[in-house]
Amino acid sequence: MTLLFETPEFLAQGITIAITGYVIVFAALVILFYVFTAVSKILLSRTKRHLAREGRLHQIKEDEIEISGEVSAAIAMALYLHTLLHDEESGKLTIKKISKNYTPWSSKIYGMRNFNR
Amino acid sequence: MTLLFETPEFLAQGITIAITGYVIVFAALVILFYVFTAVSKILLSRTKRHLAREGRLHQIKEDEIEISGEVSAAIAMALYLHTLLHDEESGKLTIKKISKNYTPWSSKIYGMRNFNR
Amino acid sequence: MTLLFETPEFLAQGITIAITGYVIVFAALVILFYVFTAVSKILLSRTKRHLAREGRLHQIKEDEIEISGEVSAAIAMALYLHTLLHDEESGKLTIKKISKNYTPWSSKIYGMRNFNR
Amino acid sequence: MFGLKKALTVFGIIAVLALMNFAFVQNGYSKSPDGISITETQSKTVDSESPMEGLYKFFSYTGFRNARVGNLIMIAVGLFFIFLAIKYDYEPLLLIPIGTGIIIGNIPFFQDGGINLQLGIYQEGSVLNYLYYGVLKGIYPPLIFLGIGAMTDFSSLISNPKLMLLGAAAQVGIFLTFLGALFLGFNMPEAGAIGIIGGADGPTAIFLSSKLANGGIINGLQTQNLIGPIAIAAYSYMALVPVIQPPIMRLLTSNRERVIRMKPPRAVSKLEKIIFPIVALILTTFISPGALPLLGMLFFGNILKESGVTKRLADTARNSLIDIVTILLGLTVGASTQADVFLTSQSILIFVLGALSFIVATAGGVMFAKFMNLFLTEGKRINPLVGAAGVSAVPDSARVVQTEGLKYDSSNHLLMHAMAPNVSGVIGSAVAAGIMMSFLM
Amino acid sequence: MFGLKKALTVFGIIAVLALMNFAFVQNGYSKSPDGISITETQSKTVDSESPMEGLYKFFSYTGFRNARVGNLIMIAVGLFFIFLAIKYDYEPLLLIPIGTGIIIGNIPFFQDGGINLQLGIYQEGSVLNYLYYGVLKGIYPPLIFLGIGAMTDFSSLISNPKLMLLGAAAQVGIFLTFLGALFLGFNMPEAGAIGIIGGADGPTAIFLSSKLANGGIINGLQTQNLIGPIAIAAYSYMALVPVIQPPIMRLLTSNRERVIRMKPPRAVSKLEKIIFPIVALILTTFISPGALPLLGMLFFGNILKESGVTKRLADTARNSLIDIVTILLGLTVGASTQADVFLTSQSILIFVLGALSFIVATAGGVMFAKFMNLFLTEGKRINPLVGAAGVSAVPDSARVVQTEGLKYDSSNHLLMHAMAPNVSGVIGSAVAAGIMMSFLM
Amino acid sequence: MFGLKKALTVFGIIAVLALMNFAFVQNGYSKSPDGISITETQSKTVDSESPMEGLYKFFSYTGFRNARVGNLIMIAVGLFFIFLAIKYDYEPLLLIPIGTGIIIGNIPFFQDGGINLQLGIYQEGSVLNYLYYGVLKGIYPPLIFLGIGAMTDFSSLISNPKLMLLGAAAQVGIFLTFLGALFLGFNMPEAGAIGIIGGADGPTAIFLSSKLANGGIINGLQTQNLIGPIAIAAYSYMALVPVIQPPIMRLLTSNRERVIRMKPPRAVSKLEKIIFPIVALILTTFISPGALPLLGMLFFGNILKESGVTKRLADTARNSLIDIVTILLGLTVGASTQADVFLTSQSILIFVLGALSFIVATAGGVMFAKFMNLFLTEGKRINPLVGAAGVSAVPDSARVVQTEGLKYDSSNHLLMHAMAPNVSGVIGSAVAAGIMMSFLM
Ligand code: NA
Ligand code: NA
Ligand code: NA
Repeated sequence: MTLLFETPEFLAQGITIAITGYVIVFAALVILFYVFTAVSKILLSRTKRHLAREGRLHQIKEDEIEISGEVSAAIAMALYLHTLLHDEESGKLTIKKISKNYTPWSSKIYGMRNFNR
Repeated sequence: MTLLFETPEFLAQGITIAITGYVIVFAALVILFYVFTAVSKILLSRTKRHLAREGRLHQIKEDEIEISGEVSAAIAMALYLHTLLHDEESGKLTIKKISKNYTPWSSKIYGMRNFNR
Repeated sequence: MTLLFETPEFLAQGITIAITGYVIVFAALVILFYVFTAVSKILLSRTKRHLAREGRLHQIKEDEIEISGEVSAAIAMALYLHTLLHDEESGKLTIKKISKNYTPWSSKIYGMRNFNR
Repeated sequence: MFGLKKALTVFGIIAVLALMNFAFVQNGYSKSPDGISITETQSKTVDSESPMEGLYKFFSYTGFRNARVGNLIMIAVGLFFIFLAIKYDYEPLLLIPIGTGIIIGNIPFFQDGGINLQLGIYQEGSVLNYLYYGVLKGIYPPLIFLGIGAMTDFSSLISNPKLMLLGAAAQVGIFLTFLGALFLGFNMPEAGAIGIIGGADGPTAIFLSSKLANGGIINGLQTQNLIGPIAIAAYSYMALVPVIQPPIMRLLTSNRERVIRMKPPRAVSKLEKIIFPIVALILTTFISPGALPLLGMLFFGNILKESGVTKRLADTARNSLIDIVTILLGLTVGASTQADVFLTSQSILIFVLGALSFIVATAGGVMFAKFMNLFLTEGKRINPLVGAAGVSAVPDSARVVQTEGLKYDSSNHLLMHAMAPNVSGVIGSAVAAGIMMSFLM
Repeated sequence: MFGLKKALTVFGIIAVLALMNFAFVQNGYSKSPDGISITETQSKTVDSESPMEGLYKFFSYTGFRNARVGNLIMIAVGLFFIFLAIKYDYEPLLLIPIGTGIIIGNIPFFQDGGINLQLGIYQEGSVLNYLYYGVLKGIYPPLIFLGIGAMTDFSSLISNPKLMLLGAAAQVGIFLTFLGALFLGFNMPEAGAIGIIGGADGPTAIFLSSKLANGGIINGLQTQNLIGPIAIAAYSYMALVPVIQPPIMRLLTSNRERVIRMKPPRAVSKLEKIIFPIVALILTTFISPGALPLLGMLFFGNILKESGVTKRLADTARNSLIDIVTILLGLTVGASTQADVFLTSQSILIFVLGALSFIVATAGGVMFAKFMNLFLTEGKRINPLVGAAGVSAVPDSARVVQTEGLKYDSSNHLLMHAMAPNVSGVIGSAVAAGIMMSFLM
Repeated sequence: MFGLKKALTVFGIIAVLALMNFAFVQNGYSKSPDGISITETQSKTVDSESPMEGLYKFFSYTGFRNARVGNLIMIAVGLFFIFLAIKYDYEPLLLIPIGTGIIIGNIPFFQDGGINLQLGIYQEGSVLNYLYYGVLKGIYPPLIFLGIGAMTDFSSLISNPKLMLLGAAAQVGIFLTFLGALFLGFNMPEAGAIGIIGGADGPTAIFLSSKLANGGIINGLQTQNLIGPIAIAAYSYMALVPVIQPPIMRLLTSNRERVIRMKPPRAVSKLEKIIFPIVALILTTFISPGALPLLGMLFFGNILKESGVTKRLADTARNSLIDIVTILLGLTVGASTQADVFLTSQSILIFVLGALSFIVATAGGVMFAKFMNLFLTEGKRINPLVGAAGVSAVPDSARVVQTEGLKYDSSNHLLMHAMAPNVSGVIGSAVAAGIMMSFLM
């Protein structure tokens, strides 16, 4: 194969591998994309059929299902900002744990100065 | 040994092993049964002697000691039924833990959608 | 080397190792002592300079910094005595954890008698 | 945005790809010439190779190309295990790792021409192979027993030690299955390992089979590696205890027997609970030293729990430690069912024997309870349903007893009583495993 | 009590000691004669040895005597890693263990004359050497992926699967770097391992380099052990993602593109979340069986999390287990940078290639998002900034996207959308690693 | 239901069984002919064997048949350890696992005729043998040091660094014991390993003995495996610190000295606490590279703790990780005391030397404090009781100091001051271990 001018043999082989590889990575995720989109469709239609059989389909509009997504996004954002602010909190729990005390030399109280961390 | 008509040799040997084995398993648990019954007796009589020495034996009748068992059984049952009903509760604790956040790629906030599990 | 009367060769060698070794252990901790004292000095002077630049040096006297140590010691002592008294508390938490239930034979409720420990 | 039709098309394509493979490629001729040509392609430097050839070469490495029917069957089995665990809550802590392990172990990969890509559990250098050592060398089961010991409460057994005998009686399943396996043509060590399925105890089954049926030469006899089938059979039937046991229990008991009420167990002192694991450790292992790795660890764990001064160690043993080992054990036991190794007539025999052993064990426990009743006075009689718990399968069989008991008398709680034979069944089968090792190794 | 002057004196003395060593001892003559004399001293019984001689002998064992300039440089690097982690919070869970590992791995010790004091990571019998096995044999990375799986939420990806393609696009970094490495003279397997730096995924990089560039003979070619440089490069650039990515993102996008708003993701059902890891496991590993050790574990962990019946296993996998492995992995990867092995021109090349690969990967993701927009209708367009998250580096690159997005529209939260390419980037690079293994092993 | 008489009868029977064994079986003739006949029975197919013969054969495998007096003695020792731990709360986290390990390691099993049932800790293929590798290869101790580092607070030491010297002074116990061991006929490496008992530090003792007295050839000298005796001696005396130290402390101090009050330690900044482990790691291992495995891990753990950004790693290191290792270490160290290996005159010598070393170390610490006081002004004097904490045995010896101090002045809390020599004693003995390795390996 002579993609580039005078490519050395090993580089030619490398280019083949690179192109093939990239195509396959795409293939893998494209197939996963199609399959999972299909799975979701099937699950959704099954749910709808189920609701329909129970005569409750009119109660839930497609929109509502999607709206719940928006709400969840909002909550996620709130959580995100919250954790950004309070990232250090976990440390407090740690202190208590340490007071559970252990040393391989002895198993009794240890680290009694942990409080001033 | 010819327990069965014309048993092949290896099966005869197998039967010996099986019988011996079963007897030994029984022996092990029978001995454990006797020994532990004895241990319990000794501990109980020691406790009684101890109480007697302190002159409090009359206060506790044998029945009472056994009754406490009944109570404990009742509590156990309650607990049992309770856990059957509320088996999923532990999940809630998990969510909090996850928010302790970690990824090997990065150590900051992650999994901020855990709330809609 | 003949430190002791007629010491056998291996013992003489041993004595050398022992003396050298002890000296080095001391050396290690002495160096650590000097270095860390120096590090502390540097950090402290940096802090002071920092405070001075912000014009707040007069607010904090050297004494106060040291007093905080005394306070911390007092708290430590309190904690120490407290843990001595309440060492068993951790056990209570354990019980709850166990009710999270698991056996390799089965994953459901188990150990429902844990309450009477 | 995306039609259902399209989705089905995609599935169709994948199905066609898979079928093509089976139709054209796998018929005899493919294996060797194809395999060799790939190897040659690699070892010599190819002077011109187009991306299309590269794609083809890659295709020969994919699962689509290397799948055998067996792999697909096993993957279906794995999916079924996961389904059972999620849908019916059957032993999820084991069936989920094992089920996923079965899938992982049966993803097809290229291994023609002796090429080792270090993927399969039986390929040297693969991660699964390293993790599998814990199974193969019998290291995981004792660690699991350590954790079990740290979470087991022996009170019910201490308060009524005579119920221990039921745990002994049910071990008849082990020895009859052993004879059955011998009869069906397995050799001595293999038969011993298969017998232990009747112990209804996963770690014990894995431990004994890793010693007696690991593919090595045991006591002069060449054995097959039966760890996979034995473990899968043991765990499958343990998961199915709620299905297997009730009919047998009903068959062997009368209505009057099923409503026998038993005296509530007495309270047990802290000291008794400390002494029990120590005494039990020494006694049982003196009698059956072969049980040392299992019972030594079980009672060690229980000492950590009951001593009252090593709470943090007991805590770790029954949480992180046992979880880590359970994950690795389940995964590798599952993955060890690689189709070409697992799908044999032997495995089917083992499954048949396993089913029988569970039935025999249950019957053994129930019948022995009835036998004991012959010698016991009115108030002290044992409800024979409790005998079924002697198979171990902790705590599922005890719960089966409770459920069955409630069917005939809705206020007769048998659970507490069933716990005693339940845990002693564990001890019993570990002792039996020790005996098998003494005789057969 | 102690003057600053005194302190400086002490530092001075230490500095002089160190300098003396470099000046007098390390110039050519020292290595062999000195080394031999020590060995002789030890093996024959010395009949008179004064403490002063003992002290001198001891000095020859100290770090002061055995330090090379390289060790000091690497220790400085280790300190810098720790500094970055504490001061800027860059990937502290990795940079702290790696940084400390670098220091530990570069403490100089005596190893002349073939004497093995079992201290260095490359010395047989040392603790570090034992712990390093988990890296060398590729055991740690899959265990880390298990934990990651147990903490990853694939909802964002399930709710908008087309964003997955961005995770595929960004893997162009891997393949271009692979070509670059070939071009610079690395052989095939080495180049494959170096390429994976572009995957922006530490465990994957370590795993692949342990298979392809571990110092052994791979597919007939003698490779160098490049695990250390590759891992350090991968983690360094991952830590620097907030520095590397923004300029490229700005360069390749217009102001109008950067403010594109995307529809919030729909809610995802529990069932979808259970099915996803199972389907993804089977599909991706059928396509690229080489990814089995990584993706098998990743999705196994996710099944543990989403099945809802194995909470305690998922909990342990994402806490104790992953922490223990992270500690050991970080420490040993750090220590593997022992100066004499690490400070080579190769390492510098690897670092240069690594930087390029991150840039290419980011560009690949962004450009592909723009490409996809050509086919998408108004409301469904993708904000091309989101493409940058396809490199993985979870979740830092997703956060970079969020931060950049907010700069141009302070109410446009892109984080949720960026998570999808982010996790699919992980899948993509694991698939790529599997492909490399298929082609190059 | 069951008489006390009956119980005693049962015990009687067991006792008789055991005695019979000792009386009839163990006298010379039994070992070989009996052993061989069993082997023969197994290897050839027996054509008729009655269950009674089977029972007899089984009996020959039981502990009753194979017990030696030594096993019973050691089991009694194990029980005593457990008793001490539960009753007096002496080091329960170590004495419970070690005590149970001693019992497990001394359950007698059949091993005549070269038959390996894979039960004993010294038998290849047994679980205990696999777990023992962590001791034998010196892997467990550094992991324990990692956990210790993650739970140790060096504040007291930072705030008053001169107290560090007391931790150095107490190491005199190590070197004098080393000389004593040499004098008693142990060879160089063995004597070094025995000396370390004086360090009052279990993991260090196990680590050094695994390097210097592991049964291999060290520096041209054949050593014995003394890991068991050394570890047991070290832990026994550490448990007995509250008994051993007070008399010596009283003997060497005057009433006036015992009531010296010390200035409360100053508060320590976060930055100092971060810098300390880094500086200490580099300095101490430059001076004694042999201490790298221990001190590297200790300070690594401390960096995880103090950096403030790796809380979850520090948490795991000081909880699950150290617990798991403690369980395995204790169990296997205990089990390594198998009677035939352990009950030798050597072990007794080691115990005698160990006792002396603790006494010498305590005296060394106290005397050095008095020596330092000669150079210190009134307000800065050290209470010499604090010197006793230099032996390490963290934190028991610090608590002994506190308790003793309170006896003479009920408001003089010495605990905070004693922590400094206490932890520096750990550093000191690790440095000493490193020196021993440099000189003797
Ligand atoms: Na059983
Ligand atoms: Na990636
Ligand atoms: Na010490």
